[in-house]
Amino acid sequence: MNVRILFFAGLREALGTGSESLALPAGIATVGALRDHLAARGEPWTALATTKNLRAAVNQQMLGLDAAVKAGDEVAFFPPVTGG
Amino acid sequence: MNVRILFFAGLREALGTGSESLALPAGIATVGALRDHLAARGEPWTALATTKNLRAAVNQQMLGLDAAVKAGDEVAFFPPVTGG
Amino acid sequence: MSVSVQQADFDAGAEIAALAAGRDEVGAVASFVGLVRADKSAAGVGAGDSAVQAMTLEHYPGMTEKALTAIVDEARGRWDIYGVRVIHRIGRLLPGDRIVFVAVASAHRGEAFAACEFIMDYLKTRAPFWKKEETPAGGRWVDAREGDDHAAGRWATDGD
Amino acid sequence: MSVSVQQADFDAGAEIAALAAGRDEVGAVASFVGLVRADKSAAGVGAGDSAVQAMTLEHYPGMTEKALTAIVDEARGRWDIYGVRVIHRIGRLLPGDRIVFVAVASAHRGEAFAACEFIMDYLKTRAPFWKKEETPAGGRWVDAREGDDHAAGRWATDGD
Repeated sequence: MNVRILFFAGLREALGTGSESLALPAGIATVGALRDHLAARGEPWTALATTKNLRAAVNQQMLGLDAAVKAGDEVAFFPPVTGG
Repeated sequence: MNVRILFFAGLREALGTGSESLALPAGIATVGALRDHLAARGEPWTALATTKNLRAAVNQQMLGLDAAVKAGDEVAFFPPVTGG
Repeated sequence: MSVSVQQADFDAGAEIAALAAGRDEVGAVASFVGLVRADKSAAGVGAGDSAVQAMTLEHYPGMTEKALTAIVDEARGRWDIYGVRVIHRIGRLLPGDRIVFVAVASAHRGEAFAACEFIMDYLKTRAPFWKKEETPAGGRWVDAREGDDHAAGRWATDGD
Repeated sequence: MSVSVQQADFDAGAEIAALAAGRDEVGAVASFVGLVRADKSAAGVGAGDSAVQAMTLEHYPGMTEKALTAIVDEARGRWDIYGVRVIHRIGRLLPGDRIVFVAVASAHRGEAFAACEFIMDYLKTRAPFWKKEETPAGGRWVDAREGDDHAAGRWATDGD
């Protein structure tokens, strides 16, 4: 089972994609580790490391970078929200 | 020139009148002294002394019982307000 | 006209829209509607026959508008707000009827909320309105709530 | 339905009335309307060409409704409130357009105001919406305001 990854707003534009599906690599067990794994792909993925105050959600709940990730999860990365 | 005196709400009902015009008696120079002067008339005017947290306005501005009163003023007595 | 004392009902949506209309620096409108409650007498009587059947609002004509305008002016001095609307109804009202409306327009929500709540708190303690309730047990004047003095006191500053 | 995410505009007056309709224990409805400002870019650029010509609101479908519902539930746990309505628009909006509506019905104004402001503060920091502005200088994503984190932080309790 893959991890579904979503990107929003300025991050989505910087990456040129809104979503991808990924077989969770061995050893990746947290949101932060997943972020680092993606950013290590080089440009434009480094935006995941440079976005100020990057936020993340796991299964549609906002959580910190230390939150656990497992196969089958939906993980989203985005800049701080600006609604309202 | 007389002082115009107004009464509102429960106090108006207790006194049986909403207003009167009065030649300011000699020696009456404050709202509190005017209140005492009226209350000294006996029933039902004692309501002016017994109304809890009696409020007063001079020339349509809420002021304390120590506020000055002079001929020509409009003085109002009423219970605490309950609008809104 | 930012302050009205009237028997007629009001349209909160139209009033809110009017505060922002044509003013594109307005980013926030905070507002409040007060209504006649029927479930329990505001006079604080806990007994059975305390349901409010109707309410009559008395006021001090002439002073009322001045007091409301003074409260609005004080809010304008304290916060950077662009528009204020205050409507207070008088006369006989029924449960569920609207009594009072306060709305404040500003660039940001913090100032709009603070000024709106400030105006309501001051209105409750400084504007000359009095409520008389009709209940199955008869008519009675509503007692002022101590909490209202406390709420207004929150806003006191050294300069007051 | 207490939470809506929609492209369509809303009628604040009708929403306020609906919260109180047929519930005569409601004595207070506090509400908030947020609008698109044009006078200066929310992105914080002070230069001349910063007037906002339009704004597009992106969101995270599925999570958005959950996040708003969680915020409303938290408000219901903190205050004794009878009804809540939250509407957030998405898509392209013009200066002066309404963006967001929050209204809270309660017996008394203190709880209605507090819960309404709480919901707005949490919405600003926890609901997945993002604004992109169109200006004469081009499109740009709005930066989050530090003040919004501060506003939401005010409500933190030991139990959080």
